[in-house]
Amino acid sequence: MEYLQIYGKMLLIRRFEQRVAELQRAGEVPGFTHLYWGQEAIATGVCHWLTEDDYVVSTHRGHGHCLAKGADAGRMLAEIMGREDGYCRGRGGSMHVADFSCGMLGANGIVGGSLPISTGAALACKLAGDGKITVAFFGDGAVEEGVFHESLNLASLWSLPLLFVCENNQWAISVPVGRRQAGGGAVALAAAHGISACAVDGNDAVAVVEAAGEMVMSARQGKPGLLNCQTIRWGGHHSAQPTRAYRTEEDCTRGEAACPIARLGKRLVADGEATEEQLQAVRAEADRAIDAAQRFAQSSPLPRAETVTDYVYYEGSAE
Amino acid sequence: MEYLQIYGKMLLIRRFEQRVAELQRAGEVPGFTHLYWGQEAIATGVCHWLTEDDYVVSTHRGHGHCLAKGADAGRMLAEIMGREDGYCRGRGGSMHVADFSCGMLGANGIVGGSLPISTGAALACKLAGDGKITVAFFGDGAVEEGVFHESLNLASLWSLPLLFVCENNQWAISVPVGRRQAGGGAVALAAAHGISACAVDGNDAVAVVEAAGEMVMSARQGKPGLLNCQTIRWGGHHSAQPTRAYRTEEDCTRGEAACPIARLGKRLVADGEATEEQLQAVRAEADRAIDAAQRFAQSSPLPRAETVTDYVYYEGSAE
Amino acid sequence: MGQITYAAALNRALAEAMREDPKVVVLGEDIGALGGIFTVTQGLLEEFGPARVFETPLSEACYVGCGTGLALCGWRPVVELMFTDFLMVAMDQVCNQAAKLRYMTGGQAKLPMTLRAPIGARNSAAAQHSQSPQAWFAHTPGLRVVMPATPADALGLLASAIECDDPVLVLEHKSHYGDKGPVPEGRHRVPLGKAEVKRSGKDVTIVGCSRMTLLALEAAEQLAAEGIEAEVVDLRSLNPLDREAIVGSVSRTRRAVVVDEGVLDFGITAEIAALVHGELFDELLAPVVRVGAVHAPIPFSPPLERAAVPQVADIVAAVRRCLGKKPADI
Amino acid sequence: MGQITYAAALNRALAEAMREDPKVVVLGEDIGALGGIFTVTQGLLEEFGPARVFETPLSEACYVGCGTGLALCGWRPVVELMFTDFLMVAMDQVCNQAAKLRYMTGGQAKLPMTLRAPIGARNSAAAQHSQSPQAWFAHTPGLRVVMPATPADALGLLASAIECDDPVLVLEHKSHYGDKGPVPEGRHRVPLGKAEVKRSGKDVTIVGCSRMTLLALEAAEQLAAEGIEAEVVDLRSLNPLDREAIVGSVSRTRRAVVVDEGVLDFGITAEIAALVHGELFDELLAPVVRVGAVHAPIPFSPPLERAAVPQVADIVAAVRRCLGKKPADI
Ligand SMILES: Cc1ncc(C[n+]2csc(CCOP(=O)(O)OP(=O)(O)O)c2C)c(N)n1
Ligand SMILES: Cc1ncc(C[n+]2csc(CCOP(=O)(O)OP(=O)(O)O)c2C)c(N)n1
Ligand SMILES: [Mg+2]
Ligand SMILES: [Mg+2]
Repeated sequence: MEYLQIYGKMLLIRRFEQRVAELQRAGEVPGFTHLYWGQEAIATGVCHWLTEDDYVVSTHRGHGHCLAKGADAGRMLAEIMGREDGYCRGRGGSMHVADFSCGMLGANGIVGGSLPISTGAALACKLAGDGKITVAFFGDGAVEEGVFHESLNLASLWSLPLLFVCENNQWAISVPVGRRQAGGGAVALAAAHGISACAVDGNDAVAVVEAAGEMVMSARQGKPGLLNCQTIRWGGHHSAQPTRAYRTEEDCTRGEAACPIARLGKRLVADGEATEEQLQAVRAEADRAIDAAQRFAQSSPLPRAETVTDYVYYEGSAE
Repeated sequence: MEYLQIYGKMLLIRRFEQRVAELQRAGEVPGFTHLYWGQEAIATGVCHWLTEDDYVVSTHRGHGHCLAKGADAGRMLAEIMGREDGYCRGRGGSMHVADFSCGMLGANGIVGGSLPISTGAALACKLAGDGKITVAFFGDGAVEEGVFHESLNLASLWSLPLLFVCENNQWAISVPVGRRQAGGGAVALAAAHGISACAVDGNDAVAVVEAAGEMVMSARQGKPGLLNCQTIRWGGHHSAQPTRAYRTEEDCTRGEAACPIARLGKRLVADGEATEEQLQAVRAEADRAIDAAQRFAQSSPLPRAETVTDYVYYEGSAE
Repeated sequence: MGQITYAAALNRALAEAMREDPKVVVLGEDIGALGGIFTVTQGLLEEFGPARVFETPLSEACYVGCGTGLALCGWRPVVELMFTDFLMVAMDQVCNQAAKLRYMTGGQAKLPMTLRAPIGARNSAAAQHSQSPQAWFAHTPGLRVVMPATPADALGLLASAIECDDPVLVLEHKSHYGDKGPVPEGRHRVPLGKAEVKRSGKDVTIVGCSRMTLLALEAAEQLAAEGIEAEVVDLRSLNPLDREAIVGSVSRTRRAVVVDEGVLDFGITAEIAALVHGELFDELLAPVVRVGAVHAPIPFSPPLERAAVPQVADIVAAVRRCLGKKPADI
Repeated sequence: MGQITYAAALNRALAEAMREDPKVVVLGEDIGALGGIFTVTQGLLEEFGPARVFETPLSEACYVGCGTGLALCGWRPVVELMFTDFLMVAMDQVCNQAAKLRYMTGGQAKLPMTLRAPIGARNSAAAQHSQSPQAWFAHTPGLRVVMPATPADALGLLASAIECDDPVLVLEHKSHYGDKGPVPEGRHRVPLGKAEVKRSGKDVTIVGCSRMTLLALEAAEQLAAEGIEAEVVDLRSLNPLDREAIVGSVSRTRRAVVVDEGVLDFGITAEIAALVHGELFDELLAPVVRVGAVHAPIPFSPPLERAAVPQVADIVAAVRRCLGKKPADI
């Protein structure tokens, strides 16, 4: 039953991303979007263990984290379409979507930029002393930025209730991880900082759920951890980027073969935990939810130009 | 004989720093100086293996690196006293002293700031293809800055002929390393980046020379390394800082007991490699050299105010 | 009113805020046992303990970001940078993250973080410990910037900064920490965005902030001896900028000199001069005279350091020029 | 003259420099097989190989510093930042190290490094991929700053930047990469520090750079239809700033509008306005009118993004205001 819910959440993310891609092709989504499809098991498996009071920080590829943490698909889609009813009133867009009401402190356009912020959120959790934790999602590219290292050190030194989740999809735009990193990667670096770390198959929802469960529990006891999830970037770096310019055909299609959703679905049926009909119903439900989200987003107005300097400051206006 | 020279160089650094402290008390050295006394074995032992064509980059505590690399004590002292005949014509001072003619690319006022620069110097060595290397000296505090991590990764990834030398004197101003770093420190971090690393007693000149010899040789073959030298900061963080505010009496005096110069001297005599008289002669020579340096520096004029915007640009003046 | 130092005034603001509001915490390097290299955090660790006073590793980007995270989650962090120069290592966290988060989240984020950092060329600290880059931060929407010149303003502005729900950068001047001045005994607040006329005069307005306010006051003394009555407007805040106070003063004196310790080119004085010329085009009797640091990094050697940043004599000369007096006239 | 795109012109400058001088190397993210996300480094890896084209990890501070080290040791690195916004992560290496090293070493360091970075609000890239922070860099002694508006200037300025022995920041505009324009076939250099009058006119001078030059030219077209002849001065360089060209033009037209895509407050236009007012106090017929970005981060949603940065209509309106025409007059 639990895993059927997880299946449903993953599917919701998948359908959301598919819809974003469609709407983008139709010219309804401005800018670039970095789609999360194929990586759904990670956000879903980790957030499965979180409550509304826990915090997450995210990246440029943040739709999945947002939905998994409990954000509303309609308000998210409205944001991504630049509408006034979006979570950020159209100011943020795909790369800055946030929903503070569910503890989602924001996607981030700067690779690694949210990691220092996560240490502060985690320190807030620690000071509150009520077992809350913070999860920082980031890509393998962020491992190369200095703030990754600084944040690991701080988390380790202060025993922060902070779980680092690396989504190792092997690419940063057009450069594979082997041409960007020497050494042992995120796990080895975390270990060198005294942070317990482990790797998991990020395309296997069950494996992610299990590994994350342990690490979340440790984090709640003030033991920071790092989970390195192997996964695959299905498409181009962003939705409009032709990926085959620098990737082999095989690498481009390997993702679909390893699809975490199909994999979980098969396993549920094989284990007798769900029937094909139940999965079908979940899929239909996801479609309905995304249709509703689209209707909500499309009916929301664009922000008015005169409001361009609203929300810069808490107190008073720009001047 | 070799070690007698090393003894002489260490002594020159010691006497230089003592003179700087004296001159500073006398009001002849502006600003703050971070003295290298007590750490002489490291710069001397490492630079022993370098030629004029190799590069070094340094830190706020850079006098020792400069002298060990072959800079002239007179021009250095002139710089530290803000005189026109200083290496940097009085523009730089203690924290920015540099002597490009001997490959000393500069002290640095930003902790960690010279590490990225060292990767470029090392890449230049690699591109030249003639076996030149770069050595980056830095303190244990720099290990906490993100650029340390970024620089290790780049050195490892590109197989740069770069030797990282951490001078682990256990303090960053008033905070001991254990309150700043969790995990395994510089050696563990280097290893996680795939860089071979080892620790050495930085108060033992012979140990430093031997360990550095191997690592310099590896670096010349394109294998970056990290040498973590345990040492002791004798005085306050800078020459005017009362250190006993935050350090135990024992910690303050432990340095002199471990003095690398006295230790090497004793060993040379015990091993029959030098006589007490020879050491005495070396000491007298160092005193003479420092006296001459002081005369040179004191006879140099202060820069003229009208030249304040000289040397901003290579081509033309400020505008 | 007691006389206390600028550093003690800042310390008092911190201690009072921490006593009043348990959500106020401080972060920074060497702020514990040592009490900060300029003594501003002295006694805080003893009084409030390690769950309120966080001594950080040497990683400015991370601990500024840590402050941001704390602020997003309901705390009121006050983050000390040892020198303003080191903000460059944390620039992304200050200007790209903290300053923008409220806007980027459409008003969801509330970010009551105070950053404190010392500026100024003093005592041969050289190029990487002497900068006055206030123009960068004043050019960053989302970030409030204040620059106290006196102990009383240091207390009042820092107290207001901590209470402000936006990120505020308090640029303190290294030369001032040891300076004593009168400070009100009780509760004292200086509102963000309010300049102060620190001396009245009818012949010319000198606009400045931070240390330049003090030099302007000295210059005004000297000029008074020559019969020139200069008004000194201390900006105190750069964001919000008190445009009314500036324009108000110059509309009376009809002449203005603007002084700043930052590099002159594309610096603070340009904005003030452009404002005054724009608003008082028909009233001004002479072009605004700008005084700022030379086009160079701050040099180490004392005669060069002095030549690099404005001195009292430079302000006096600028006023004379503004009044149409050639050096030969005097 | 062939017509090529701005991106192709930059690419040509790089390829020609690399052919001419074996010391020219390029560094950056995704600049190899992909050819840079804006295609500027396309073909370089194929032609010059991996010992001249260095694809870096995601660590801007480190690879900018790597460029500095290379330059100190005799190479001529050209470093690509994917977006100017990411310079904030490398601010210390750019402004505290590279820009100051020559000065701090008393002239020992020679630092022929070129940094290339795209600015500008375009296509809803939002607050962290759309900034125009040129004012920060123009305020940094030791760092040259150029901002080409056209393919020919892109070629000529980048070529000059690479040949310059000082660090030069080339701020490219994201909107321009695909724009075609005439470019001389042979050797072409645009000297650093020389503005260009891109259109002559007698009634008012519009000063701008980068994309604002193009908008100013469009505005001038529209104004011409109303009988207003605007002169358009394209700064091209901010450091060195061609003060003579600016003052020269305005001394003829006696009216000036200054436009910039950066935030208005404490931005580029302030320096230009202050300069013009200071130099032409008695000649100016009206206050300089400044046009810049609003006081906010750059928003995502298209109508807000458009409202945030100057548009042609804003420049037209500013010129009218400068000519004393109320909106109602027109
Ligand atoms: C500091 C910084 N450098 C570069 C970029 C440009 N950039 C955006 S996403 C990206 C790749 C990131 O790779 P990774 O962290 O692995 O995430 P993925 O895209 O694979 O999910 C890059 C280089 C950026 N946004 N910020
Ligand atoms: C980026 C940065 N942060 C902080 C400082 C202030 N600071 C100067 S030296 C120093 C301590 C450095 O410790 P370490 O690297 O161990 O060198 P040591 O002084 O022990 O030789 C600090 C914090 C600085 N100069 N640069
Ligand atoms: Mg990736
Ligand atoms: Mg140390």
